[in-house]
This record gives sequence, C-alpha cells and structure tokens, in this order.
Amino acid sequence: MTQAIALAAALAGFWVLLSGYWLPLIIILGIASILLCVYIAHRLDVCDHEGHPVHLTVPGLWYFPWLVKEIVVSNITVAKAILFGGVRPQVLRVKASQSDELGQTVYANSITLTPGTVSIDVDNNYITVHAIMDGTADGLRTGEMDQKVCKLMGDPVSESGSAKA
Amino acid sequence: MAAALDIISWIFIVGGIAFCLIGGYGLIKLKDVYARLHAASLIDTLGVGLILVGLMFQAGLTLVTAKLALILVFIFFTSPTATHALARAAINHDVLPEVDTEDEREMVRSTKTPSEAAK
Amino acid sequence: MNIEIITSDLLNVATLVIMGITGLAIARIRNLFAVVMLSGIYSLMGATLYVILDAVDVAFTEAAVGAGASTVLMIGTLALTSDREKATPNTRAIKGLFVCTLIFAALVYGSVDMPLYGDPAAPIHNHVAPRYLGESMGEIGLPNVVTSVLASYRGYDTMGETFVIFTAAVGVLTLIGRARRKKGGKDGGRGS
Amino acid sequence: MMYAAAAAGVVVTMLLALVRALIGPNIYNRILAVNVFGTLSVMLIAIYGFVDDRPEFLDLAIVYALINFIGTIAVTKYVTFKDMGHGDDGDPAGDI
Repeated sequence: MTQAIALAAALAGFWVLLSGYWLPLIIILGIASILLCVYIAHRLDVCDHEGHPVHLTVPGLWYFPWLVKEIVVSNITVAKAILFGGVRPQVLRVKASQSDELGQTVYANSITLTPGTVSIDVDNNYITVHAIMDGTADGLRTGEMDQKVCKLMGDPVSESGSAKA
Repeated sequence: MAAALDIISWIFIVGGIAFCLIGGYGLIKLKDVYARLHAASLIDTLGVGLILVGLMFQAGLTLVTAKLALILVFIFFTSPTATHALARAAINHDVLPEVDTEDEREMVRSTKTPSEAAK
Repeated sequence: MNIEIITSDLLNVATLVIMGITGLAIARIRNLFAVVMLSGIYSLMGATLYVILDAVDVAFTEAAVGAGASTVLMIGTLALTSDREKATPNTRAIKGLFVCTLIFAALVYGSVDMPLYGDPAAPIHNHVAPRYLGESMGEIGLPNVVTSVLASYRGYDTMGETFVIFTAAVGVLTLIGRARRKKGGKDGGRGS
Repeated sequence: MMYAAAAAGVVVTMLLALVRALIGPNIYNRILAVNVFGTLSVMLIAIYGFVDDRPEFLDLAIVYALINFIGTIAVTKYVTFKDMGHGDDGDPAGDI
C-alpha cells in the first residue's frame, strides 16, 4: 500500500512537472490517468517492494553521493586510459553478499554505471565483471562497493575481502 | 553572482563535452565491443551528467531545472540496464571479450544462459 | 544576423549531413541488420531536424514510431527472413536512379512556388490557423493547440486514424507472434 | 556562443558514433553506437532548447530518453532470444 501511494505521488509529481497548468479540466484528466496507471501497476503486481523501493530513500541519501564520487573518479581514470593508453581488458568474479535479488541488482547496476566496469552476469551470489583496466578492477576486488550496497540494503556487512579470481 | 554562475555552468558544460568527445574517440579506438561499452558509459555518465548540470545552472531554480534533473535520473537509471542487456546479448551469441588468460575466457563461457549454450 | 540563427542554421546543416551520410550508407551496405540500425539513427536525426524546424508534434511521432517501434518491427522481420541483401543487377539501379532523379526534379519544381519559410502572408497562416491559435483555449479548454486540433476540431478524423493504426499494430503482432509460437500452444516465456 | 560550442561538441561525438555504426563490425557494436547516438540526440535537443531560448523542448528530450532505453532493450532482447517475449519453454534466460 505504501508503494502504491508512493507511485501515485511520483506520477503526480511527474504530471505537474510536465504540464505546469492548474485548470480544473487538466487536473481531473491528470488524476484519472494517475489512478489508471496505479491500478494497472497493481494488477501487474509490479507495485511491490522490488518494483518501487521506497524504503531505500533515506539510506540512498548516503549511498548516491558516494556513488557519484566513484563515477567521477573512474570516469577520469578511464578517460586517461583511452587517451594515453593503459587499456588491459580483463574479466573477474566478485562476490555479491547482499541477501536478496534487489540488493544484488543494485550492486550490479552500480558496477555497470561506474565506467571501466560492466557486470555481464549475476549468478549464485557472484557477479562476473568485465573491467577495462587494472585500476578500475582493483576497486572492485577490495569489495568496498559490495559493503556499501550491503549497508544501503540494511544487510549485515561482512568484513572479509570479497574477491575471487 | 550571475557571472559566477555563468562561469561555473560553462566549466561543467565544457567538461561534459570533453568527456563526450573522449568517449566518442574511445568508441573508435578501442579494440572490442566490451571495451567500447566502457567508452559509451563515459558518455552516458559524466558526459551527459556534466552537460545537464551545466544547463541547470543556466536555467536557475525553475521548472526547466526540474526537467533536466528528470532526464539525468532517467539516463542514470536506464543506461546500466541497457549496457548489461547488450553485454549479455553479445556473450550469448559467442562474441567473447579479448582477455589475457584462458581462466578468464572459461569464466565468460560459463556465464552463457543454458538454452543458448545447448545450441 | 545573431548567434542563435547562425547556430540553428549550422545545426540544420549538420543534421542534414549526418542524415545524408546515413542514407548513402543504408543504400550501400548489404548487411540488413546494419541497415536497420542505421535507419534508427536516420530517424533520430530526422526527429532532431523536426525539432529544429519547430514541428515538435511530428518530432514526437518520428521518435516514437521511426526510431522506436519500426526498428523493433524490422528486426523482427529480419529474424523471420535473412539478414543479407541479394545483389540487384546494375541495369535496375540505373533505372531507379532515373526515376528518383525525375521525382526529385519534380519536387524541387513544386517547391519553387511555395511561400517562404515563416512568411506571415502564406495561405496556411490565413485560413483556420488564426482561429485555432486565438480561440481554441476558450472553445476547448486545452492549453496545447495541437492537442485541441487533433482531439477536438478533427476528432473524428483522429479516431479513424487511431483505429487504422491499432488494426495495423494488431495485425503485425499477430503475424510475428504466431510464427514464433511453440508447438505446445502455451507460451512458457515470462513476457517482456 | 557557448551553446553553439556545446552543440558542435555533441555533433562531433555523434559523427564518431556514426562511424562506429558504419564500420560495425558486428550487430552489437552497431546497437551500442545507436544507443550512444540516441543519448546524444537527447543532449542535442536539450542544448537546442537553450540555443533557441525555449527550454520547453525538454519534454521531447525526456520522451527521447525513454524511447531510446525501450528501443535498446527491445532490440537486445530480440537479438538475444530471437523472439518477442515468448521465451523457450520455461527458459530461465528470459529475465533481461
């Protein structure tokens, strides 16, 4: 139910953002389409804690700035590698110690969003990653991002290093 | 104040353009499709991000800034999914990344989905 | 001339150049997957050009149908057929070139009579357009003029168009869906 | 002036992506190039809105961003499974 309300609120915000009008006719049309969308989402069963993770909003405030910092740093690393050489493609497998699929998806997407690493497969709590050079791969081998995502999801953080291969 | 905002916004936009161009150069220069994925993600993250933030500084606190932020959020959430889907599609069709060791090649092969591997 | 106009003009030229390169490549490349991908690029560029020419509603349609839906449909078609183009004999190419040149010349001849771009005295700006622009807000109550023209002034027309497009979409989906269905009858996939 | 420079940078990057789409060599390179090209079109339209001082074109840019994503996913899905949504029977791979 929380998720449905959050979805409706997000859709309402989107509507206001795109229209910017406050005429009665337009507002009624807007409310009707929002209700229709929420109903369809409910019928499709996508309105759950995976499809609309509102519970991550507050922890996300800590996670996203860190992720943006990572993205900036690895952008510069990869840009240097493209311009001045140093490209050494490699494949590695890292442990995803999150307890559920949502956490692993967040982790895999964070890996892909960071330039220099692309997650190419998620299987049995391990993520196969293609990295373009040593610098970006080493960042994953230490398992720092893994633990950050665990913290975001509220999972217990394991202290052991998480790299394999 | 306005001049300072202007300068900041131009620094962002020029930075974004620089990352776009480097990413585009990487698309041409790098050796295989997996390496090029990284060049493309240069464009998708900082290239787009810096340009949009620069435009936000130009627009000030208006509806336009909110829309730019919305585009930024969309691209940030969708681009990793698209990249991952592309990598998966390539691997399932036996386009394997150029890597140094046989170990790594085996690791890639083992990620193929069962139905495709059986064919 | 101010900088905005020069920039717009240069963007016009740049988009046209990219579209030209893409078009030539589409004509020359034999790999049909590549052709489909390039036609996606062509549509995106065309849509950008429509934005620059101020035809925002057409740009919406071009982006959604040209770059989105038709790419997917063409890839679907390729999966049912082959992705190599058969070589055509050269004589036909010359005939085709002749026909294309003729049509091109006729179109250019036709465009000589057209009013200048943005000319306020052009007939199209003096018929129903002033009424749409001036009174549609009071008559219909929608802030977007294009929407009130499509959905209200020409409502029946639009309804007919929508039926035609819907029927076409259903037809295409039926064709693609049936040909790929497994013998078991029920599809085990999870849907997209 | 700077908007013009920004637009020029985006157009040059578009040309680079177009070259990648032209030389291939395989379908994945081309899909990647088209994806990048779509992202760049979004940027070009956003910048053009500022050039022309009518940022309401951003609505269009939002729609492009979404279409580009859906298009890429649909094409990769199709190339992977040669099949629109109907996976093989109980195919565990249908989850992209």
